[in-house]
Amino acid sequence: MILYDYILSPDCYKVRLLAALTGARITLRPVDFHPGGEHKTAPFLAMNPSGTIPIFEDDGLILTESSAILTYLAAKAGPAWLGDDTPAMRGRVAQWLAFSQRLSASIGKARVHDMLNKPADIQACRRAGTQCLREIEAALVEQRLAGHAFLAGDRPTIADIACFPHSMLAPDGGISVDPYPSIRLWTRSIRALPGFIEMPGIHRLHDLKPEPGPIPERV
Amino acid sequence: MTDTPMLNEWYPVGILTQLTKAGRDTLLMGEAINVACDSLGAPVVSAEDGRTLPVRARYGHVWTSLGSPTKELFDIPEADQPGRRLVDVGVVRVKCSPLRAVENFLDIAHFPFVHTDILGAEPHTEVQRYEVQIREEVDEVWATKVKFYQPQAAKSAAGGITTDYMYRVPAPTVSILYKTCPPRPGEWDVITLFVQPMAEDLCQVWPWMALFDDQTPMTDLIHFQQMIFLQDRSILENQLPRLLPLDPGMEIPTRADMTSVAYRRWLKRHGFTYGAQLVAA
Amino acid sequence: MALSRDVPPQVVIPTFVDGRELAVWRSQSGRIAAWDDRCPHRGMRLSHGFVRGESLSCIYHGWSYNEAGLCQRIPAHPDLVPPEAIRVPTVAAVESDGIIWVASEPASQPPPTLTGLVALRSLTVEAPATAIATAAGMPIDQDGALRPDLAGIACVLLVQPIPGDRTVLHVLVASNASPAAQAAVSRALEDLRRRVESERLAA
Amino acid sequence: MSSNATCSDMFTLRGDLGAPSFLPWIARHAGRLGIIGRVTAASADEVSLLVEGPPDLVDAMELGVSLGPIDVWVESIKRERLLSRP
Repeated sequence: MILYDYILSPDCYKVRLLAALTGARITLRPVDFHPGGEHKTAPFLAMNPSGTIPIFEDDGLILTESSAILTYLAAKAGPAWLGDDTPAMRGRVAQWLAFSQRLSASIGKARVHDMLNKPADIQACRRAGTQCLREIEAALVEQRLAGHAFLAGDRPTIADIACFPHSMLAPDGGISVDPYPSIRLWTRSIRALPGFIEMPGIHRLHDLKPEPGPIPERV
Repeated sequence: MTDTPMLNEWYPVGILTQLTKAGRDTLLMGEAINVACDSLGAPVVSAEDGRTLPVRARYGHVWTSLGSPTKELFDIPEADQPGRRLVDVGVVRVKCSPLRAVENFLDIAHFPFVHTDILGAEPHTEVQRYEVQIREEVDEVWATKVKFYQPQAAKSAAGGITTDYMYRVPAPTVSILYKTCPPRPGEWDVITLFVQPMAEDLCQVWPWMALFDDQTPMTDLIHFQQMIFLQDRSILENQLPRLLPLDPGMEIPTRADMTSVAYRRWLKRHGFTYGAQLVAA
Repeated sequence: MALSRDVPPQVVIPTFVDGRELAVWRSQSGRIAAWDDRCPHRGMRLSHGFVRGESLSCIYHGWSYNEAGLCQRIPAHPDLVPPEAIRVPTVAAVESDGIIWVASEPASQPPPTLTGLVALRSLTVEAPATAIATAAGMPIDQDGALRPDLAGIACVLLVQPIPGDRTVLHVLVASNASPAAQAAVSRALEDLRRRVESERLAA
Repeated sequence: MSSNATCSDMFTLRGDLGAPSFLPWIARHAGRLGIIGRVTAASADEVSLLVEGPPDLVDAMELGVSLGPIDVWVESIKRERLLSRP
């Protein structure tokens, strides 16, 4: 399994994160997205005419949408991440996978505008991003009332992986995450999962590690 | 605020290999400028009022100035050393004072907490005594004999090693890091932070490197440096006050902050105050 | 200024009191503290920090402070015992009936009693408190609360004005309300917010 | 280095030190570090300062003072150890 990867891309990070959480072995092929624009070059357009990353390749299969890659990777390496197979759960997971596209189109766009100077209607992106975060917050409030800590149920699924990165990276695009207490607790639950890996802008929870004692032996 | 000493300095405003004839609009110290190239590919920088600004093409970047530079662009002799790979890392915009971006780059004590398991890791948090001076003959800030424990100094390193650093500030918004070079003992890798002040609380950062490394693919080198810098971005955007205080009366600098204090003294001495706060608050 | 349930052990959140930026956090053993949201070392926001045991540490250089705000450890100088003088300014924080209250000045009276209620959620409205009171059709009472019926349930909306003409509503509902009824209140709050904000946009 | 170590250093500051803000600033900064910082002599271009406390904090005092308030320029600080207690 090969992931054409960019270290700063939340959509690529979703795949790296799920791989880490499921223990799946994937090979990373770094793409010079910025400043090189390598994803728009002929070899990449041949694989993915839409000119986006991530691109995921396994045994002749090419997938280019992060939600599809999450679905494939979970099915292969960790079916529990798809949720249980009740119709309601399947529906909820699919709902959030589709929703995550709105996060990319709002928060994701605001972020590359503010960080990497890509053009965007920044006010419109921020408004839409705030609306998305409010919807996640409201959904999580109702999940908490039902005793569930995660978006689609009582355990983490690819729905959470799909929505988590942009929800944390919103400040990169000038969108505050301070007003959302349920999002704060939800993202903490994800960051506390065994095998969690970070990306730039999403720090690990240092509080999970005890205060270090003195260095055992000094050289 | 007009800051004459800083107006006369050189600033990075673009990557040489990415110039276009149409050019790119950007800001330099609040003034709108356009960075383009002429039909021969030479950089041209123009201001909003039509005047053509002085340019230099060096270290992978276009440099310009809004004023009349009294000094030539600083020298990085290693840039011309054969065998080095020169890496344009790309631009990252940060909502912080340009001076805060430089100060953070000069800091090693944050490595275990912000660049965890890469540039530092608990419990190896101690900052050993190092030396800082303002080199009068070149009028630059230098920090030398800086040592810090690094868990993953190189891909080949099985465990952590203590890495040697030197830091150099040759211009108010430029910092150059010299770092132990694993494949070539005795040489230093050069990693720079070129900062374009857009406003007093907004900047663009153009990292650039000159490395001895024939193994690592170019994209990996770019990604590594982008990863490091982007780990710093949330710190830089959340320091209070937004501008860099030149009076430390609301801060508690300790010996680990020697480079930061030397940098601020040097800014104060030259009146480099664009992006600085003059009183403690 | 926050619901107890939204600040479980080891969590730190940013908030405001009288326009002052605060970091409010709960230690591992459950103690609540409210401080200036700024590390005295180099000015980083402490609300980005992390809680270990009974200390809050700054994310930037790991300086850690005990619940009284006294510096305990400076990782760059591990052998140094920090003097008591290095401290973060604190404000009083108390907890009652599922709500965390802070006071920048010594409070003249204890927080209002809110028995028979359960905390539901906090939400931020892009409008001043007066606009919300108008939309709810009632004045803010002496406890700083609105007491409307939402989705047929008696609610208490504690009003916290924050900078930028915004307001945080901390919402409690009758403790016998079922989870489904509470969810209905949560949706009614979203509706209230939409009404208030669209009226402001229209004006 | 033991955690109880203290030292007494005499700082001799030279520079443009005449601003009235400086001496109160020194007292405040020493207070923020929880150490003793007593001015023993002061003129417009030279200030003598007795600093007592843990060595790391005495170092911190030197750094803070070297930057000082904006209307003061500290050109140099000479440090002389008077006393060192382990």
